[in-house]
Amino acid sequence: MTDTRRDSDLRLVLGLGALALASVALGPYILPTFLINSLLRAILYAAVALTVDVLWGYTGILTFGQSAFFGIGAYAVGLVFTHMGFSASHALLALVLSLVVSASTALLVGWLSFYPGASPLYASVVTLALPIVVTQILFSAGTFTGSSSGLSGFESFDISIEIWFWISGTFLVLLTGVAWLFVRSDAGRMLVAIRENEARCEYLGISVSRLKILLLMAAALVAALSGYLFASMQMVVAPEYAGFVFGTELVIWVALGGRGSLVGPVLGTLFIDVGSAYLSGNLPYVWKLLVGVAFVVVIVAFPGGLLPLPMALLRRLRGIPPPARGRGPMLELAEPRALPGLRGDSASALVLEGVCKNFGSLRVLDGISFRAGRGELLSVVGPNGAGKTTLMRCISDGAERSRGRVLINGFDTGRLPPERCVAFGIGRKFQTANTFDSLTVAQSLRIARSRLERPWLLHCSRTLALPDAALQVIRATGLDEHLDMAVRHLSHGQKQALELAMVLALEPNVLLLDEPTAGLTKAERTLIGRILRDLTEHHGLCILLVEHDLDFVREVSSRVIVLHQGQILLDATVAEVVESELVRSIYAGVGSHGESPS
Amino acid sequence: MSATVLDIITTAALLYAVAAGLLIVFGVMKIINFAHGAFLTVGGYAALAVTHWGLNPWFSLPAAFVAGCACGMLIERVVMRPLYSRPLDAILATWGLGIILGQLITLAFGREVQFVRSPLAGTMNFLGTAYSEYRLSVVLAAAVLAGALGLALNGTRLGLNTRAVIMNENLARALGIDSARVRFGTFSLGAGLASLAGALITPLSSVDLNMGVPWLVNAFMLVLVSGVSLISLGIACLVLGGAQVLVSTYLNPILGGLTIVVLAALLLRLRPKGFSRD
Amino acid sequence: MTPALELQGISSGYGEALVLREVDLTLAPGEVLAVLGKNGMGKSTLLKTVMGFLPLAAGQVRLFGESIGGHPPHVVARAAVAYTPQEQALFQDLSVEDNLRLGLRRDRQLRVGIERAGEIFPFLPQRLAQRAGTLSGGEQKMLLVARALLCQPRLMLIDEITEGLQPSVIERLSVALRAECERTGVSILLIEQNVGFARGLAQRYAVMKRGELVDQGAMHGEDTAARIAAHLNV
Amino acid sequence: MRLKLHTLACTTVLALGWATGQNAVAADPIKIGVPVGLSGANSVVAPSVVQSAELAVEEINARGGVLGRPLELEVADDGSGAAGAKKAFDSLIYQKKVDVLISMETSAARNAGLPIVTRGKTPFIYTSFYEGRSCNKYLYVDAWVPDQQVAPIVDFFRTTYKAKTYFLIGSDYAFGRGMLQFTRGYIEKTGGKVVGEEYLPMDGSDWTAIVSKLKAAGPDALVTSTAGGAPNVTLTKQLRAAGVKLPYGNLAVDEGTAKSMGPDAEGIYISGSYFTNVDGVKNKEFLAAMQKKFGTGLKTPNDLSVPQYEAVYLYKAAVEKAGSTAADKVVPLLGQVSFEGPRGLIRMNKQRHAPLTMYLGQVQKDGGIKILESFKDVDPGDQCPSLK
Repeated sequence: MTDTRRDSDLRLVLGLGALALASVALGPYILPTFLINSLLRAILYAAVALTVDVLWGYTGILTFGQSAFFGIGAYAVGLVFTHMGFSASHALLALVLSLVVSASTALLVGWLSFYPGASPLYASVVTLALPIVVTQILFSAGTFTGSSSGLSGFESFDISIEIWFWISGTFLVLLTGVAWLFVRSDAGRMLVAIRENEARCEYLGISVSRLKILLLMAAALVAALSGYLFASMQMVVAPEYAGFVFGTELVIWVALGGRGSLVGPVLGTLFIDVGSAYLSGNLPYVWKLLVGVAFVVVIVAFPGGLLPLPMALLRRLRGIPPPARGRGPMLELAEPRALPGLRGDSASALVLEGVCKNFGSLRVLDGISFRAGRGELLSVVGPNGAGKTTLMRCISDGAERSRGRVLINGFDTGRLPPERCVAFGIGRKFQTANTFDSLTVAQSLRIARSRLERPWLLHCSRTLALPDAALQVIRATGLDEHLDMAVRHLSHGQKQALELAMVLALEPNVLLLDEPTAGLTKAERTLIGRILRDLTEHHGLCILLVEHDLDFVREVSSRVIVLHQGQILLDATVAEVVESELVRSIYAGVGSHGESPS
Repeated sequence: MSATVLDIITTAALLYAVAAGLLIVFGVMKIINFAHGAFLTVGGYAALAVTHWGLNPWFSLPAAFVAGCACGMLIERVVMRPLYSRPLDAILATWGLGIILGQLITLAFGREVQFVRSPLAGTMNFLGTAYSEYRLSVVLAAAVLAGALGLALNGTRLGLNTRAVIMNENLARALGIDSARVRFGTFSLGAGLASLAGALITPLSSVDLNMGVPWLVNAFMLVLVSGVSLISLGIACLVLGGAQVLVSTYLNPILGGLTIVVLAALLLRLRPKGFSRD
Repeated sequence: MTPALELQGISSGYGEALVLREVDLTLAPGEVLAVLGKNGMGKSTLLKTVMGFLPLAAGQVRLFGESIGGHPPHVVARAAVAYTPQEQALFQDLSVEDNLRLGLRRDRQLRVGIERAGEIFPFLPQRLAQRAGTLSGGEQKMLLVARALLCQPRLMLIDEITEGLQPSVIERLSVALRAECERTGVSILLIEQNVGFARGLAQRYAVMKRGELVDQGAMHGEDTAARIAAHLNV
Repeated sequence: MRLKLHTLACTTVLALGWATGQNAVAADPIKIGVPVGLSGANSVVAPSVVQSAELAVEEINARGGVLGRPLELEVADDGSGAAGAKKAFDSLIYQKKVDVLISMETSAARNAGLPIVTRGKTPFIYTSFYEGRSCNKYLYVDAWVPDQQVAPIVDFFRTTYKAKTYFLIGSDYAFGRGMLQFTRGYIEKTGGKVVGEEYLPMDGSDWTAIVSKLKAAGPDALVTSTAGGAPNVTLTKQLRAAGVKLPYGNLAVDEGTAKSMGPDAEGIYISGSYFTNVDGVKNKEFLAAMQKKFGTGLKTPNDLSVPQYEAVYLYKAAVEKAGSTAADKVVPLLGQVSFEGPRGLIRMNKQRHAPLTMYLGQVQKDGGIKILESFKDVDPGDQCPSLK
């Protein structure tokens, strides 16, 4: 984005925010009391709906459990004020309680839901169970929590409805603004990256589980704060505010408003909750049916929710084109730094000792051992099914091996997940281009850098600092001309180059490349070869290359390993391998159907 | 003691009956069917209608099955089919369908809590304790159900096709199996089974709009821990249902109500495959 | 004579990205055509498109003269097309027998089918109850070919069947397929990286690069070996 | 353009608000708000409550209304819970601008509504039996509390069955726990012993373990206090299926539910301030009028709907005595007026609660209730000592 465009974005947010704040300020003077009362509730519900949208619409975590955190916030108020009485210090105590309890609950739920390899369905079911457990606890605590009746009649802040309206309205406007800035910020793009390609994120050294847990905790804090305000204002708490029916209603409001748009869920919640307040009086028997039908119709026919419809219509009527794309941020050379995780005393960058991998009874890798030093470019060749890709996986993910040891820069990878192995200085490029389709080139690169440079929480940096090697790849492949283009519009070769640049942005000193030239033109291939040689010669990288193209292997490698049926058949210089008739025969099947070489 | 054993067995049988339909739909469509609770309710009201017409109470089982299948067919055609490529949306849509079905039922049958007559009143002496005849008959019904499902899935060509779609839908299609028809059949069957289970629990329960809700979440959990195998579902029902009875009996029934959910969540965290073999 | 398979300018891919671009290809009845090329060139995509797994962005697919573009895979399969995908081609948790059953539309011909499969791969009838996933890699591929032959296909689409196999197994597969060609006159579209295997089976070859067919010709021509080697950089 | 959309949204909200606000400008009739659970747990009894309120309003209007003004009902669905009640109370008080709230509700709904009642300064007559001790400046109650209901059943079990040991089963909610807590106290005060007290979550329907525990404990009598409707039915059915034939006092079953439960309900002891076959001219007239007005659509009048009927008359009396509907005048007078209704003479003069004649009944084979004993003017005890 250019400066002007970003400024105009910011101006738009500020303008909208000011307008919203003005409506909040004027509201109590022009709106009837009933509407004010209804809005007071709906505004706080909308704040919770906003958290559902960030979790579900942006990050892809379908949650039914945000109500539980709302309930925790509300009950902190109800319990403290009922049992200890109201005072300023007790109000503070309740606030601390609500935040601490909700955050620790979120931590527990996150630990349960977001372990590596957990299915999204499982996370959803855990979030469904959470409010059920919380309400059951509230029910069974008898007079302490007021059981089903909840707590009522406690003293609270002596503040008029108008002021409450201003407080909660401002809260919602600010929250929406912050959320809006957050999801568009460098850090916020990570949510989309996680939604689109968790595996790539992990191999970029991003702990997806930890991020999701942190996000859930933040969402829990916001929901608890809303609950805190709600109970302080309404002076009543009841188990249903923590219940799963409320939790699912939030999802319905978000879906109807338009998930992944922030404004949609907020408006959706306000309209539906206030509307149902009117309708439950006028149409008590059918309003639930109407909401149900509307919900299903929207899910089936308008997956984006209802907000995009009037937007598109307006756009068509006024003939405004969709926002034009500017250019990306300025590219910069990153400060050279000591390679992370590089241990001085280790002679070899990469050491494998007796690595085996079994799939059931099938042994795919069988006792692989070799060493590779810095500045070495080691090619792994062998026919399809020889176990080359499995070998890459076993090096870069500690949990993959069945047996054996892998040392990266002297660090034993143990059973560590990929994002921890990255910290030892390893980078892996996948076989097929593995990128984030709906992000731009610049955003993808920024995410690759996030392990080394903490991304901004609320805005987008105007510069993008990359290490020399990554810059070379980008410039050489012309990607610097397309920094603001969505990755899905790139050509196959450009995607491959982008992924390579992303991996290089990690500043690894051990690089795993799985067929980096597949699908590239001759010119591109030559280019990649030059870059690889440069990386080993001038940057001291250790590169492990899986490649089919023997010409390419011959051009770039310093050493070749021939893999066949899970075993190392030959570990030799390029010349030796190329001249080996055996290799030719098993590798390409061009030769005779000789006896089994093993 | 023997009462506790019988409690465990009968509870497991009820859970099995309720969860079987959900499991089948989950297996083929890879979605959790939130409308399952509503289908249970449909079964309850089918049983109610049978009572109103003055038919033999046993007749409510086939009636419920047919009613459930019919609902399932309609819903699969109209709502589920466009959502095959969007599984998370499909889950949400089934949630909305649950609301719609429930509201339509109230429009037709009213909001009151209603009752159906139990086909078996009385108790019988079993292993030294007088135990509810109907509960024991539920064990029989669940066993018949499990047997019939097992036979249908493992003994018929249609069942083989269904298992093929469960295991690898694309490969099944490449072999000439019309997976859309398998999905249609499965969803309808799942709805029918849910409805059948609804009719099965009504003599022990009331017939009202929310009768399916308490069963729903437990059934989800059981299905998630059993993968897509009817056998591991049986094991899960016995183990987790048994835990529920034990906790209710020796600790506290309120904790008992949470046992399945909490244990299943922990189990999945520690062993993501749950009770399934590998 | 109507071609067994006729592709006219087909383009297809995943989402917005096109993998195949305007591919023209004709396969005569009884002909075996090997499509060669390196990984990631769109060879598998070609078969998936013919089977109907991927939507056609442009072009026509005709099977024995009839247009099948836009038909779902099961309809294509029922027109006596046998497809052996490269990966996940068997139901690992089903028995050998059930895997064979699934190759047939009805169970009625099963017994005859198993007998015939036994003639080609004698180990199969003795291992009917075994889970397919517990067979060795080579046995799995033989089961795969047996299942494909069971439905007496008119057209076979075979995707890298030799991947990771020992030469002896490759040889057995080659023999089985050749025998079938001679017996029934089935047409085969063969995706291969193993040039030797392809040469033993196919009359013609085509080379695919980045979603386009760049070279076609007779398999046993004079300069064929050199041309293929040039294309594949081996 | 987004800006435009936002203003559009705002103006729509405004317009909507204005339009409905205008409608609510006080008109001539006196408005009675009835927030009630048309959906949710209370949906079983809510229709009967609305019917009896309709009858009272019709009768009063036929005789010229109150202070020459007709009465008008405003019914709103509170969803039987707190969130719904907030909407319903807000809507009735601020949108419909009702003069009084008269209704049967769950305790959660009542509690949620009370802050709104206080803020809106609206008199509120609560017509549902409940666990007791809900106190608010604007709140009156004309139905029973545990102090009035539990004694008849426990006394009867002690004298008739010589019951010494009791088992208590309830739903895990305020009413269930409140009732059983009081019951336990009363049993222990009168020399009995509680051998078991078990609760199931409110939406629970599987009583298996509890029934087995009950059978293992082998008490002389059983007292239950579940949520109305489904839990009550499932418990009774499962008790019967398990062959439990103990003396069975049920603190939460109403006459209509008992009737529809069929043979399973037979023999249950219930205690309340109203059954349809209560003696008295007023009750006969009331039943006849209900039958005439609603015909086949009649929902069986019960211990929730009759207090609703009487409360409308109590409010009428208070308004007429005050000569105005002004809340500050009407509220104190509600505790002074009385009305002779189907349950006898009702006066809410004991700390905002009413002394009531209580009956002990037993469900018969046909679902009807046979009255075994009656207890005159049972005092509600100390409910709200700080309110007069």
